[in-house]
This record gives sequence, C-alpha cells and structure tokens, in this order.
Amino acid sequence: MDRIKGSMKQIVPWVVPFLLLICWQVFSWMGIIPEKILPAPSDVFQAGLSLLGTGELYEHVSISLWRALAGFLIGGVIGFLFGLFNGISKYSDLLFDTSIQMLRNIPHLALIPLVILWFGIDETSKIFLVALGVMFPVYINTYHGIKSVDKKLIEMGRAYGLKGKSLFFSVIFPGALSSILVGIRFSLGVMWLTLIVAETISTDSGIGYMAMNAREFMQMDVIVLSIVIYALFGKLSDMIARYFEKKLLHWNT
Amino acid sequence: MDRIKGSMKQIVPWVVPFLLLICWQVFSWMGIIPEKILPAPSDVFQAGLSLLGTGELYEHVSISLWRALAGFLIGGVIGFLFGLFNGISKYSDLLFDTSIQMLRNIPHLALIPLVILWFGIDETSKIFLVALGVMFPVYINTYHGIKSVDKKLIEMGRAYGLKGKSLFFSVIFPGALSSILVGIRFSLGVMWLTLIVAETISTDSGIGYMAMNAREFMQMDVIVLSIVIYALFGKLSDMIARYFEKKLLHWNT
Amino acid sequence: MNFHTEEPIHVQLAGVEKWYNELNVLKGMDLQAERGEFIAVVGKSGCGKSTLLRLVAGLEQSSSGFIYMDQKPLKSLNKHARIMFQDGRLLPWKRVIDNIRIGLPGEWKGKATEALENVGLGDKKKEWPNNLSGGQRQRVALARALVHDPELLLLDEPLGALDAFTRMEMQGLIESLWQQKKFTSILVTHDVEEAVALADRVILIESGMIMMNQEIPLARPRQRTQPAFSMYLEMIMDRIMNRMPKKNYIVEQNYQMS
Amino acid sequence: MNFHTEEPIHVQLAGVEKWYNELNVLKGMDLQAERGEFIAVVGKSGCGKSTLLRLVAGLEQSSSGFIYMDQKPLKSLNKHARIMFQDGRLLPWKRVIDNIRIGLPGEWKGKATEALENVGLGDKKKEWPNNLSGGQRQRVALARALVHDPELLLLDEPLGALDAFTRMEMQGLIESLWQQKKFTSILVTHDVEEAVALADRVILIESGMIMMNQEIPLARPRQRTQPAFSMYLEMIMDRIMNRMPKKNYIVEQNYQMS
Amino acid sequence: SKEGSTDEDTDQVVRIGYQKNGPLVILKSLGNLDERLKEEGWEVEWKEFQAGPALVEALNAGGIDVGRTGNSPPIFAQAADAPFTTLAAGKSKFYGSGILVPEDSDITSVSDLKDKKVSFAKGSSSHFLIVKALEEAGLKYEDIHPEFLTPGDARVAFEQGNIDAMVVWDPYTASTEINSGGKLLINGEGISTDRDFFLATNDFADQHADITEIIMEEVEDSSEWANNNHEELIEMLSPILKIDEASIKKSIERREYGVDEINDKIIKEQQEIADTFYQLNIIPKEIHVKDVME
Ligand SMILES: Nc1ncnc2c1ncn2[C@@H]1O[C@H](COP(=O)(O)OP(=O)(O)OP(=O)(O)O)[C@@H](O)[C@H]1O
Ligand SMILES: Nc1ncnc2c1ncn2[C@@H]1O[C@H](COP(=O)(O)OP(=O)(O)OP(=O)(O)O)[C@@H](O)[C@H]1O
Ligand SMILES: [Mg+2]
Ligand SMILES: [Mg+2]
Repeated sequence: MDRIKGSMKQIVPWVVPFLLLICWQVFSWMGIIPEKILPAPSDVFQAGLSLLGTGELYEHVSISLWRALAGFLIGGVIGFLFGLFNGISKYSDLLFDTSIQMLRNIPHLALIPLVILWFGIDETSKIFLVALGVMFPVYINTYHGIKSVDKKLIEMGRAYGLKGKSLFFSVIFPGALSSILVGIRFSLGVMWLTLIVAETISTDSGIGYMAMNAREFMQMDVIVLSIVIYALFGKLSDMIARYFEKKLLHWNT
Repeated sequence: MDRIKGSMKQIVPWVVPFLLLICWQVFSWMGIIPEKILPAPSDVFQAGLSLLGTGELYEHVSISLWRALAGFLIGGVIGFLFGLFNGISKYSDLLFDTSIQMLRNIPHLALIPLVILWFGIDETSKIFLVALGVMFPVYINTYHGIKSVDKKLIEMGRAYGLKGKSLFFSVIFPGALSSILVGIRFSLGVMWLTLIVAETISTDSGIGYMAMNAREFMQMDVIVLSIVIYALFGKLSDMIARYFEKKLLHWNT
Repeated sequence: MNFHTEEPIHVQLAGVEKWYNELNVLKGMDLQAERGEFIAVVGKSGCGKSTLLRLVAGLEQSSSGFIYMDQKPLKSLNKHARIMFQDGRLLPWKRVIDNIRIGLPGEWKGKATEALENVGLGDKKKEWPNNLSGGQRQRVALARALVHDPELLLLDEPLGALDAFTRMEMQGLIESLWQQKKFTSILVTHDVEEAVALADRVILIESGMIMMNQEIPLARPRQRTQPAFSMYLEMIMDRIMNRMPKKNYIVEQNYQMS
Repeated sequence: MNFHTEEPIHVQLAGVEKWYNELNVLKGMDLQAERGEFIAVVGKSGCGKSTLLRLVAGLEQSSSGFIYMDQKPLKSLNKHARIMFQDGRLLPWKRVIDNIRIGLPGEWKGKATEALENVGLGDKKKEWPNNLSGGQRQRVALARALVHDPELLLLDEPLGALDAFTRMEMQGLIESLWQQKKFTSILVTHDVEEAVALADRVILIESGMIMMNQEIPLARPRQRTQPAFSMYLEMIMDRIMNRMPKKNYIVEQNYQMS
Repeated sequence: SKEGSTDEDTDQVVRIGYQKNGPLVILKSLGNLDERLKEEGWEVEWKEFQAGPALVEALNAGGIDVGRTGNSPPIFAQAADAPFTTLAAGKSKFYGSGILVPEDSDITSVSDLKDKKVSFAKGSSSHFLIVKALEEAGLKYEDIHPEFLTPGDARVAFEQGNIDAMVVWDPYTASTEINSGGKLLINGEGISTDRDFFLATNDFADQHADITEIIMEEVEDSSEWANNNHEELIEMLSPILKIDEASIKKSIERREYGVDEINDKIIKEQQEIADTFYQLNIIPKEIHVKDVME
C-alpha cells in the first residue's frame, strides 16, 4: 500500500466510473446505445448545464438538501437513542426491538396514504419519511455496536466507578463508534434514497421530484442526470462519513 | 433479566404492537378514527380473510416470496463477495469501493426506466432490483466486519501458517460474522421493501403490487393489510436472522 | 469526591462457594482480612484465585455463602474496592494518561501523571495502549489501580509480565503506597517470593479450599536474604510443590520479630 | 505436509535496527543462533524483546539490517518459525482443541489432544477460551506453539502467568520437547532462573543493544541447587540489577562441565 | 380598511391540486385565478401531483380542497367512499387517446391484438379504452396479455420492443407518434371520451360554493384563451412539460379545452366506466356515479 502514492489513492477510485463513462460515450457515438433511450454522457452533461443555467437544478438540489438534512437529523437522533436504550437496557430491548423491526419493514410507498393522513401533503410528511428511512440503519448499527462492545471493558469501567454518562462516554460509545459510523454512512445514503419517495407527495421541487417527473415524461437525459447526481451525493456522503471515521477511530490504525 | 421467565420474554415484545392495535380498534369503534380513512383492525382482518379465501393473498405472497428469495440470494452473494474482497484487498477496495458507494445511492424508482431498458419488463428486472437493494447492506456490513476483525488475531493466523481459505474460514469470517449477520438482517428487510418498487413494473401479482394497486384504487383496508403483512414479514426475517446469530455466535455469550 | 476514608475496610468471606456450571471452583471459603491487612493469595493456575478476587470486587455473585465489607453483606459491585485485572483491560481508544484517569474524580491530572511516573512510564503519557509492550501495559493498569486510593485494593497478578528489576521496583512502590495509605489489600500472585516479601499473610488455595493460611510476621522493610524470609519462602514452596518439609517449621517463632 | 525437517534452522541477525516513529527500539543487533541452539533473551520491560521476536518471525520489517534464515535473507513471514505471542491470541470463537489445531496439517486430532494433555488441560478440550483462567489460556497458547514441531520456535514469555509449580512442569515440557526434536529456539523471559535453566545461551538486551551474551555450558538436566547454576543466575542478575559483582566470574570455567 | 380585512382574509386559502399534464396548469400559469381570488380575500395554494390517484388521495385526506383528474380516479374515490363532489367535467379529448403500435408493426387492426402484449396503466382511462375497443372488435379482455405500466415506463418498453402495443393519452400519444415511431391504431372516438373532472371536497363545496364557482369560471376563461392562442400555449407548456414543441402542438391541436356542466350523458359515460371496472374487479363494489355528480 505504501507503494501507492497519495495522489494515486485519490485517482484510482475514479477509474471504474470513468471507464464506464467512456465506454458509454463511445457506444453512444457508435450508435450501439440508441440515443433516444440512453442519452450519451455528453447529452446528460448538456442537460445538466441547461438546468443549471436556469437555476432549476440549484433549486431542486437545495430544497432536497434541506429536507434531507432535517429528516436525517430527526431520524438519526431517534434511531440513535433507540439503539442506545435497546442496546443498554434489556427491558427496553425486549419491549421495543420487535416493534422497531416490524416498522422497519414497511415500505414508504405503501405508507404514503397514511403519512398523508397524519401529516398532510406538506413538508412535514416528506421530512417524516426521510426521518423514518434514516432511523433504521442508525438504529440497527448503534444497537449492534453497543451489543458488541467488549464486555470485559465495560466490566472494567464499572469496577472503576464509571456509571451512567461517564461509563457511556468513556467505554460504551467509543467501543460502539465504528459500528455507529457504519450506520450513519448507510443512512446518509438512505437519506437521499427516501427523498424520491417523499417527493412523490405533492411537490414541485426537489431532486426526487425532478427524477420522477422526468420519468413521467420520459426525459431520459434528466433521468440519467438525476441518477448521476444521486451517485455523486452518495460519494459525497460517503466521504463525509469516512472523514469522521478517520478522525474518530484514529486509535485503531 | 433472570427474573423474566422464558415465556414472558416471548410475550413482552408483542406488548407494544398489541396495545397499539387495541387503541386503534377502540378509537375506530368510538369513531375517533374515521373508518373511511383508517379502517379498524377488524376490517383489515376481514379484508385479509376474504383475500385469503379467494386464494389471492396466498398467490401474492408466494410470488413475492419467490422474487424476494431469488433477489436476496443473488444480491446477498454479490454484496458479500464485494465486501469480502474490498475488506481483504486494499487494491480491490481502492478500485471498487467508491463505485459501489455511488451505486448504492441511486433510488430504484429512478432506475426503473433503465432497468426496463436493460432487463425488459419481466421477472428479471424485478429480481434485479431486489438483488440491487439487498446487495448494499450486505456489502457495507461485510466490509466493516472484515475491516474490524482484530488485527492481532489475523497476524496470529498468518504466523501459524494459515492463508487464503483457511485464514478466511478460521479467523476472518468468524471475526466478521456478527457484523455480517447485521447486514443480512438488514437486507432481509430491504428484500421485502424493494419488492414494492419492483412490482410496479408490469405485473399483476405480488404483495408490492397488491399494496400499490390498493393505493391506486384507494382500498385503505388492503393498504393497511399489506402494511401489516410487511410488518409481520419484517418480524419473521428478524427472527430468522436472530436464530442464526444465536446459533453462530454461541461463543460470545 | 475522593472516597478514601482514613479507616481501611474489613473484609470477610463466609462459606463462599462458586460454581461455573458443573465446575465447583471455590468450595466454601472462609477468610478474613483485617483493616489494613495485606494478604497474598497463591495457588496453582486455575485454582480460583481470580474468581476469588472477582467475587470480592462484586463482579460476580457467589453461588452460596456471603461476603461482608465492614460487616455489611456485599450485594453488587463493591464500591470500596479497586481491582487490577489479570488481563490489564486498558481502553484502546484512550491514551495512556486518559486510561489512568478513568473514574478519577476532581483534580486528576497531577495524580495520574505522578502514578504514571511511579511505574516508570512518564514518557509514554500520550501513547496509545496498543503501542505499548506487554510489561508497559501491565504497569499502566497497575498505575490505574493505585491512583484511586481505594479502601480495598485487589491486585490480580499485577507484576506477572515484568522483569526481575522492574518487578522489584514495583513491589517497592506497592509496599510504600500501602504503608502510606494503609488500605486493605489482596494480592494474587504466582511468585511466592513476592507474596512473602509483601504480605502480612499468605493464603494458599488448592482444590477450591484454603489449604494454608500463613502469617508472615517479618518486620519491614524485609530483606530477602535474611534467613527467616527464606524459611517462610521455602515452607510455602514446599507446601505448593508437595515436597516433604526439610525442617521443622515450629522454629518459625524464633524469627517472628526479627 | 509436515514441514519439520531433521535439520533445525540457523538464524542470524546482522545490524538489525528497529524504529517506531521517533523511538529507536533496537539499535543494531548482531546475533547468531546455531542450529538447534536454545537462546534465552532477558531484559527490562520495554527493552525490545518482543520486537526482536516479531522481527525474527517476519511479522515486522526491520528498519535496517538483515535477518538470515539458513543464510537466506528473510523478506516476509518466516515460514520456518512458530511464535507464541506474549498476549496469547486465542481465537475466542474456537474451542480450546480447535485453537490448538490451527494450521496443523493432516492428522491433527491425536497431536492436538496430546499437546493439550502435556500442558495439563486435557479436561478443558471443549471449553471456550473466554472461560479459561489466565494461566490456562497461556498454556493453551503454549500447546499451540509446541504442537507444530517448527524448525524455529519463538516463545514470548510463555510462562509469565503460571505459578511456580506449573511453571516448572512447563519448563520441563519445553526442555524435553526441545531435546527430542532439536529445533532452534529463542525464549523471551523475565525469569532469569528460567533462562539459566533452559538456555544454552542467555542474551541481555539493554538500551536496544545486546549487553551480555552468556553461554550456559551446564549439563542437562540442570539442578537449580547446584552451585554453578546459582553462579550463572547471580551473575546475570547482578548485571541486570546493575549490582557490583560479588565474586570474580572467571571461576565460571570451573563449573563448565559439571 | 385594508389592514382590517387582510387580518381575517389571509386565513382564507384554497388549495388546488393540479397535474402538469392538465388544464389547470394553464390557469396557474396565467395567474388569473390568483388575482381574482385575491380580490375576494382568498389565496391560492397550488399543489402539484404527478398522478391522478395521488391527487384524489390528498383530496380524501383533506390535503387539498379542489383538484382535477382524469375520468377514472373519481370512480375509485367514490368506491372508497371519499367525501368529494364533482364540480364539472372537461371536454372530451378522445382524439388524443388511443392504441399505439410501432410503425412497422404487423398489427393493423384491433383484432390483431389477440395474444399480444398490450401495455396500459391499470385502472386508467386507457384501461377502459382497451376493454371497449376489444369488445367492439369481438375480442375478450382475456385475449390479450395486459402489461400494467405507467405511460413513461411503457414508453421505454415500447421503444425496446418489450410490448406490442400501448394505450395512452395525450401528450404521450403525440410524443410517441412523433419521437418513437408509434402510430395510432385507433383513437378513442366512439369508445372513450376521456374527460377531465373537476372535484372538490364536500366540505369545501358546501361552504364555499362561491369560490368553486369562481374557480370554474376562470377555468372556462383560461380554456378559451388556450383554444384561441395555440402559439402562446405551446410556448407556455413546453418548458413546463419539457416535451418537444411538435408533440405539444399535435396534442393541443386535436383537443378542445373547456368545461361542460355535468349532464346525463356524462353521467352515463362515467357509469359505464364504473360498471366496466366493477366487472373487471378493479373496484370492489358497484357505485352510482350520479351520487357524486350533483
Ligand atoms: N507498534 C508500536 N508503536 C510504537 N511503539 C511501539 C510499538 N510496539 C512497541 N513499541 C515500543 O517499543 C518498545 C519495545 O517494545 P517491546 O514490546 O519489544 O518490549 P518488550 O521488551 O517485549 O517489553 P515487555 O517485557 O514489557 O513485554 C516499547 O517501549 C514500546 O513502547
Ligand atoms: N466464566 C467461566 N466459565 C466457566 N469456567 C470458568 C469461568 N471462569 C473461570 N472458569 C474456570 O474456573 C477455574 C478458576 O479460574 P480462575 O480464573 O479463578 O483461576 P486462577 O486461579 O485465577 O488461575 P490463573 O492463575 O491461571 O489465572 C478455572 O478452571 C477456569 O477454567
Ligand atoms: Mg487468574
Ligand atoms: Mg514483550
């Protein structure tokens, strides 16, 4: 690994996406991929530019970003807290885990009628859906992280007079952290994913709306554009999660 | 914990769902929840019975089960293998992880036009979507599990002449197992979740179809019924995952 | 809130048994540690020394019998005690100094630094535990236990990974701290010489029972070269090794006050 | 494929240095172990004993200098060696017997069971490592290292957690296996008596260098009570403790063949 | 005086659900209704929906007060006992709805559809259209292989040759004809009228009949404008729908915007659809569309 230089490490991960892009462009030029159905990268880029020009793209992305973050914060905190309590207390675990595992399995699309009933058709319902989606990965991984903290270290902490908050922050949380970060990384993805469902509820903005609208009217370039945007956001979320992993799990290297 | 008897442990988890059910039924009777909007549990039960009677429910569930399992197997294996390789080999990690993290973030709903393009409108495309959905939780957790196997134990294994398969099966896999099982547990949920999107692609059967169809035609009882079915499947998947956890992580208790 | 009281604690075990499934590790233990007494426990590997300490620390519940701290039965975690675990148990995510300050109330910095310097690791303050050598890790764990000024100190083979030289230094450290603060202490060790050098009383556990309960009435500081020291050492060793005693131990009385 | 050859291996270190960041642990080591020689390494905690073993095992790369196995430079993992780690490293998910069979080719069952019985843990065969006592864990790790019949055996404080009695038994076991199979062996220990009892040569590491390289030309089995034994022991101890020697060590020649 | 009135008047909000692909989008773009209602002390909140069923879903849950859908969502809503009423109907637009086949297809008549894969959205006006068309051609519904797809997805499947025919409405029809080599096998003439319906919640219709009246008036006016200003209309719609101008042109030229009072003919049309859907088991019970049309 030492032989791979720092800059190479930055570049190599982009090799696969870039190669795919090139193949796709070349096949499009050669007419192997019919343009009407899967537009060439250059066309997608064009579509992106023109949406950027009109300011539409910016608007879609920024409204979605807002919904995403609001939902992420709410759902993340709830998921974390439940994971925490169920991980620590066997009673809470017994009482709530089954219910959460059941809730987790309900598709958002099927929930929409109920969500509209409960929260109407405005922002609340969209943020609710994102929060719901984000909650579960955070929950499961926090739960697992806490359950798998070395029992011996917890015992040590207790024997040294730690309890409650101090036990949590000195032993349990750091021990569970790497798993919690996996949950957060996962949920940063889910955050964007859920938006596409949330934004089928009465709206006229957001990147989920943009994608579904394009699907409705078969604007393949915009569909592909939004897929690309999603992918880039995925990478971005992942980089953020990795940054924190690196920073917080320093001792583990 | 010892004070909670075995049978109590079976019952307590169902307290919360059961209480909710009772409140819901009572509120429905009292008319606080208007029946048109959220049918009473008894109505949902009725709807379930009548769908069972016609054999429809059985058909929907069995076709979905088939799709779910096929997709789960394919996606799970691919996710596991990628998680494995990227977890073990730094080169493979560098090359593929970014791409996978990007792919992960693409919503299925936005992908549908492309999926139809690639796989047509038959079973293949549905199974593809399920596989895609299942792949990522398995990938991420396998990856994380392998990365967090105690380096000292791996070193020990290598020093004792283990390598390749034997190192993997003796050290890496058992060490990563608990995390992998979290991924599988998660993906058993995703498996069902994805179906609701997959089954919007030309089909007339499956529980996703049933739910979306009911939504389209505003059959609230069937919508709620499918939500309940999803929830029960969630619990079932979870029980399966837990069973394996208990069996395979015996040493950890 | 420093919980060290002037009075060290009195410990009593009455008929303590411990079963692990089918395995009867401790078969009815009766033992008293007077206030401020230094007891050393020796015995073969697997005889139940760590189990005994864990019971006294309240980390495990006895299968039958009682443990009293100052006459009050111990029900759960023993708040008067600090235990140094046989396996160290440093938190890998905390630097050495932060490992030592765990659970220390109030002004910890000076104390923790001093404890670390006492065990000869002042320069490893900011190191991660994973980067320490085996003996260094053990000394950090020792420092962590000592810094607390407990009423009851439980040490589970605290010096097992140390070379002769460092070991002697650490024995000196433990002894001088004990003389200073007069906490009650139970030391598990496999080094009989260490036991004789440090303890007021040496206890030998065999087949889950106390097979020997030997006062070491030597004055401190103890010289390992003095004949009485060797005699006690040999006597205990003979018992452990199941050797026939070579001399009559009644003579021990002669050395009592030396 | 049992890789034990008739010929034990020859080990040579030439100018081996090891740096951890700013810390120079080994400062140019030159050392040879003849085929079938038994070398003991002693030194203060943190002096670099484990680091030395890890280098020879090929688990770590030296910062400069070379290690030769039978004249061939060691580039990566040392396939001729088996190392027993200071911290045991049992796999918690494998039962004791399965931990011992790790990496054993072919018919392992008999061998592994025998090794386990040799270390006195025949009855713990099916136990999980987490349920063992500290000394039992260490003995399982020892059994695992011994069962391999390596050409080069590296033991990192293999008996540190054992009581005097068990320790003597295990020393006997190691010695008799070594005499039988004649592997080259490097033993890190903090017990100088153990070093003198077992080794052909005792090496003392101090400030990253070999400060003493003492042949122990005593016949085996060695009696700890014989004067030559005590003399070597004392000589090395004096050096470690930085005591002035009490007698002239030239007399050692007298005991050489005793 | 203004301050006094705004205080109480700003409370008054009418939430109107629209689809991009419908007449209300014209009204919204013109801005006439917003202005007119503002004079009355009302504010308009426009809520966009991507599909009719979702709009009716919101109507049912009280998320919107007024909305427009195609002709089948009201039937499902009624079957689900949703509390709504029909304000008016749009004009028939059967020219733009029909069965599309690829230009080079062997299928030249409806009867050729036997054993073919035909795509349409389940429970849509297209569903009704194909059933009726088959009936007229002497085929049964069971003679084709239905593939339930939304128009956008169907289009991809159509281009890829996954399906043999698709049943859609404008502007998808026009767009497929122009861009994807589709030709109309038949249009809805004599089979389906494919009207728009303007719906309101019962509560709103009861309490604010004046407002619904104003809304419908403005819809009429905007329809008239649309009928008379095709050029401007195309310019207005093409950035909204993001469909090429040629397709939009084609689709607006073969339809007439406008509002029809509910009459017996319309009720009869709707009742026929409802009955058909009941027979097809799409709705769970028989309904009398008259009940929500008065
Ligand atoms: N990975 C590492 N990173 C930084 N420093 C290290 C690392 N490993 C060991 N050291 C340092 O190198 C020195 C030698 O360590 P080593 O483990 O070889 O000591 P040792 O002689 O085995 O001691 P002990 O008898 O206590 O086991 C110690 O000071 C230790 O802190
Ligand atoms: N959790 C457990 N489950 C089952 N058996 C256990 C458990 N803990 C300890 N034992 C058994 O109890 C016995 C006593 O263990 P203990 O750790 O007290 O020994 P010890 O005297 O400390 O030995 P050592 O000197 O080797 O550390 C051992 O035989 C061990 O195998
Ligand atoms: Mg012990
Ligand atoms: Mg060491």
